[in-house]
Amino acid sequence: MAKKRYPETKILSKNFDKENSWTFDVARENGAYTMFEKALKEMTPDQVIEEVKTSRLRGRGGAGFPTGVKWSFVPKDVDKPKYLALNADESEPGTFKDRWLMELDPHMVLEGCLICAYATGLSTIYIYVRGEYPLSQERLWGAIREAEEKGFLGENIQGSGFSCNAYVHTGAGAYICGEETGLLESLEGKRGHPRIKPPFPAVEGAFGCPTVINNVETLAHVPWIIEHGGEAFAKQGIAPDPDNPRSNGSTGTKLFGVSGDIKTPGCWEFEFGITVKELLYDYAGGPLDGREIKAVIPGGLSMPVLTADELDVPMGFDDLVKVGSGLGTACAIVMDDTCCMVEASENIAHFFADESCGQCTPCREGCHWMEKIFKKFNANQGTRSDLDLLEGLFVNIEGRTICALADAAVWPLRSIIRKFRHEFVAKMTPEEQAAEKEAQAEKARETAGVS
Amino acid sequence: MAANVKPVRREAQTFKERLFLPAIIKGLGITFRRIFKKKVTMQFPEERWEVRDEYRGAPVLVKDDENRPKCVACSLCEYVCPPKAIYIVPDEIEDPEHAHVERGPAVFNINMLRCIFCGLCEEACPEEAIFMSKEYALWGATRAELIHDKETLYELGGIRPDPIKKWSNK
Amino acid sequence: MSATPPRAPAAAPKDVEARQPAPTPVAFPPAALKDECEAILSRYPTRQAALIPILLLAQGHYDNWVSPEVEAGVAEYIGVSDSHVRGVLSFYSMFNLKPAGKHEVWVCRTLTCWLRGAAKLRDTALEKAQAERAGVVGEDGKFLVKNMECLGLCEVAPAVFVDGVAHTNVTNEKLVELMDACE
Amino acid sequence: MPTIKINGRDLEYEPGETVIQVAHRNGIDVAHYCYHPSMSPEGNCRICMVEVEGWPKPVVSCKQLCGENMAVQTESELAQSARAGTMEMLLVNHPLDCPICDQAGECHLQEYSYELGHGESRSTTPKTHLPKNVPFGEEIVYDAERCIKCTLCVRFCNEITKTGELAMANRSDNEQVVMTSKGEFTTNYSMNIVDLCPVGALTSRDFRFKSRLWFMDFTPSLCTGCARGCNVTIGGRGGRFMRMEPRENQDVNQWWMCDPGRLGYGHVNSETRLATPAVRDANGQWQPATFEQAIVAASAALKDARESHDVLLDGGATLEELEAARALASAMGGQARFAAATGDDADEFLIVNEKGANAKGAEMLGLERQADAAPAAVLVVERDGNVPAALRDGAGAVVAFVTDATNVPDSVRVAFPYGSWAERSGLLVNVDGRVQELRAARQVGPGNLSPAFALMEELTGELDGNHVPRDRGELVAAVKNEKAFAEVAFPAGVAAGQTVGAGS
Repeated sequence: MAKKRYPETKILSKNFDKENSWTFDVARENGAYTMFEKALKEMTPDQVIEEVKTSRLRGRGGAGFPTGVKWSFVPKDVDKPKYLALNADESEPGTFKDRWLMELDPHMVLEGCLICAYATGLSTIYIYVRGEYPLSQERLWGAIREAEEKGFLGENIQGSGFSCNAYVHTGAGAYICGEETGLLESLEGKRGHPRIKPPFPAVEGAFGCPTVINNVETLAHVPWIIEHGGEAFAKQGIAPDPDNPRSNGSTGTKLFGVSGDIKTPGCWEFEFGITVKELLYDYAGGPLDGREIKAVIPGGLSMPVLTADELDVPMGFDDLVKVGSGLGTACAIVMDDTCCMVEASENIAHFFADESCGQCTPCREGCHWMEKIFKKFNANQGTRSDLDLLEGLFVNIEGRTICALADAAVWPLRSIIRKFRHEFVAKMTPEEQAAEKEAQAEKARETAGVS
Repeated sequence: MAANVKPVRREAQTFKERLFLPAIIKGLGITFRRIFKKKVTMQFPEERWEVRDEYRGAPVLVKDDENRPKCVACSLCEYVCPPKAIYIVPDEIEDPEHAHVERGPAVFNINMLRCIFCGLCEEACPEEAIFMSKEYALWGATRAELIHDKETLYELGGIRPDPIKKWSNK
Repeated sequence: MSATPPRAPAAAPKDVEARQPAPTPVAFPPAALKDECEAILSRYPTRQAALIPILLLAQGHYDNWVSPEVEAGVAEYIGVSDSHVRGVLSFYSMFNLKPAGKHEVWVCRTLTCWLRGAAKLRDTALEKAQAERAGVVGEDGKFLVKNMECLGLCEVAPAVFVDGVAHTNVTNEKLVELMDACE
Repeated sequence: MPTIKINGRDLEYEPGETVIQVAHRNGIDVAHYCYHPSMSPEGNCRICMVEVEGWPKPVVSCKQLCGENMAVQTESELAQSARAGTMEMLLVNHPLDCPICDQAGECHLQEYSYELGHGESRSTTPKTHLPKNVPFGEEIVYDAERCIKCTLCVRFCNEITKTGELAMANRSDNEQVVMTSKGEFTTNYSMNIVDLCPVGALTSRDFRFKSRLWFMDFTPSLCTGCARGCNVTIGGRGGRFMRMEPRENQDVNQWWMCDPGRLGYGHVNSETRLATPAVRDANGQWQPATFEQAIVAASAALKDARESHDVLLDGGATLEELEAARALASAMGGQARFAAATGDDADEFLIVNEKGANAKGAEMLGLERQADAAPAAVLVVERDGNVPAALRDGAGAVVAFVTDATNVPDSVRVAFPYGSWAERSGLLVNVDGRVQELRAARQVGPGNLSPAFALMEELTGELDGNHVPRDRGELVAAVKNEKAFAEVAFPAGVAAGQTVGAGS
């Protein structure tokens, strides 16, 4: 069967392979800030928001909330200042797409921010970049200075009366600051403890003022939407399910990344709809020589794993949910047959235990407890009751906390245990292995007897 | 009341009974038979009675196999003691490196004149620190001597190894 | 009156354990950082918001760690309690609360890098640094090896930062070279 | 008013109220650790989760605002399993050291664990270890292993005292509370965090290891450290004052009390407490006497008194005592006066400069405040601080009501044992003119003390044949008839005929 390559698109990534793409001159040559000028001169803020709503652009940070709707929540007539907190704390493991954007096309990011600032009537942009991205910080600062010089930032931009300042705020190493309210707390100079919502940040965010929080990639889409219109954007990718009125579809393009046990890891831009398999085999080069793909986490570390048989699914918000996983950040981590899933579980659990902010009881205590149990398995001391216990813990942790970190810890681990139970059994004590074998046989007999 | 009084008529003794001799001989018979059987009396205090495991003698305090007092002065025995024979003053342990917990008894008295050997203290103890020993011969020349203080209780109790190391991994 | 005999007075409260004397705050900001600190402060509506960027600056200025003296100095400067500053410092993994050695090596340990052999890298780094475990400065005080969660360099895993500079597709040999190059 | 349905009951709420507030106000118990009505809700302990019908996840009731058409279930299967799940998590790393923990007996972790916990732990892995016995200032000890990170103490220092000494540090299950490097609280209210702590993580150095709670007897009473009249609960055992904790009263002290007040009980446990009346014999030596003998001796001594016919009381004397003292003074032909110290440590929170706990009451009764030494025949003094020594010694008193057997002025012929504030019952008027009841704590003090007002009434009767000694109820009635008290509300329950006395 001749393979049909899913075509690459170049919207966000159009400047990636240009020399010095991060400088103002190169970016301007390729149209940077023209759409901001267009919005500023030809459109009202409401028209911008309407256009973004029409595009059905969904947040690219993982949760997939419709961006236009988020902007429309920002109150119009308040005395307080309003802020944009650009979430560039890309700490989701396996995810590096925002880094590419910030390093290779910071002006596009900044333009998106400015359009958002204009649309929501805010005047201060904080770009919260994680401390581990020194180059991104440097290039964003560079872009801000250049934009200021050329009059695209600062007071009375382009004579329109609209003023806006942008600053890079440096994080200092905490996964939880990628959670929007954790990010706000961190921005205010506190520990990154997520807040309970409501109040939502759009109403009461940073410093008690209305705050828009968007992912880097989300806002990078906005200039294109202004240029070509929301309709054009909505035509790309996967249209909403006509049978489901609440479905938003997965419109537009997206940067997809692949890392892990794969031949050519990297980042490509496609319209939504490429299957995981196409992504892994046609673009990422397939498994390393002599190995086979065993499991894939489709988006970051926080989503349930897909086994090798489940890869024929389109990368889209709703499509992946249908097969029991999720799009997340759309940066897949691939594990091949040399990877022990029990050890991988310990690694994953350690990540979440380490990064739990310590605020809510179930996450603070539970994540570490899970890690300890996986450690026990890796010391070949596991028991069947430990697996039952883990299932019990998942129930007690998931959905019982302020933010979604605990859920993110549960989802991959639960799916690994369910899909790779035999690997856990192989790491049990000999007595437990025998008991498991007996139980399986008993189950088989029962099933046979029933049928 | 007269209605409740029941006169008992005493039977007259028979001739054999009046002689008494047959009864004496019968009694001596038992005595002689016993001479050839094993003796049941003991030469106390040189000889001592072996009590059964479940015997409840004097309550004592024990130390663990590293010679550390086990009592943490939680005072549950004091609370549960029916005759209020136990008196404890808790305190912080001076040498936290050696001690396995931060709290222990400064004073631990059991008044053996009050103790009723019920064993509730042993049952209540969450630390396995107080036990009913097999010590049943308690004496003293004064009342004060029969109030066992901490030193006496540890001396009587000695070391009792315990497989459960509760405080090293609590 | 209860049956319990009146108690002897409880022992007088024990003296509070010999405590470290309160650190003397450094005069913050030092001349070299003054302009930058003020620039940072000017960006935010509250002084507290500048805490993390200023702490990062301070850490870079004072031998790559935040001593209690620096902590107290920054706290005074920002106008928050030093316990709040300690809370913040200990929350973020990039801060060092103990002397950090001359060079700092971050080894990513999260899934992608781990799949590509980060565990071995860490062992190599620790051996080279003569440190018993990650997060502890080696015997000669030269290296601090830290196990970091995802550094965001997954497509070029495994990744290592040496003194804040990213190195990608690192092999054992390359790591040894990198560490040898540190003076 | 809008209503919300909780457990099937329609309950009214003010907009902006949270579910837990409405539930608690209506007597529906919702377990909670990190919630305190005085502070901003944090929602981190996750034990107060309830089910809202139709919502997929349980929500924390301390942060969930009430809404019209919301139906909340606090005891549904989901709510119970959420609570039980949280309970298990709280105990994973919590040391089971209840035998050595001062909180045992009033520990919310114990209570809910008994209600929701498993009999046996499912955890087979080792616990995380954290620092223990960390001093927080001079008076508080912190144990990070017992801590459940509810952050109540941190929020107290940030929101109530606004001194910010405490903060959370580290993250994940290494999270713990740290103190400012100065190591001292700058607030006089630091020990409230010991009461706030729902577990035994923060313990008071003063009370540490002193007694298990179940041996103690608790009495609701008042603090007399200053004229604020903070409502407290006194815990006593075997004749000793063990500890004092604030009791909620929104009109006086809310939930709090100051550290000096809490620790100012030293004289109650003094080794030299006077336990029986004493009369000086011909050689000037003290001889114990019965109350009857002492009253006869005192009346004889008072009849002989030349220097003065006044009664001098300290500012902590109750209204009953003041009323009895007035009668006694008038029987002698003198007047009753009082003396009370004033400090300069008032703050904007609870502590006031007026140290006489009933100075206001004495003034309302028309007693003169005495600042300079002037002779008095009868002295009623609880602690030295209230009546300056110079004033007291210069009084040339012949009869004294004192708590301590030492330091009785030389001129005194008859000494009556006087209960400390913890052993006396009576009414006090606080600085705001509020009448509150002082109640004698059970199991505190030498016991067998006759109330001072009763003794003074006896003495008056002895001096003035026409005076019929009044009981407490009659004394209170007499106070109520005073003009100054016409508009004042008295606490309910102090009925005529009541003769609650001192001691236990």
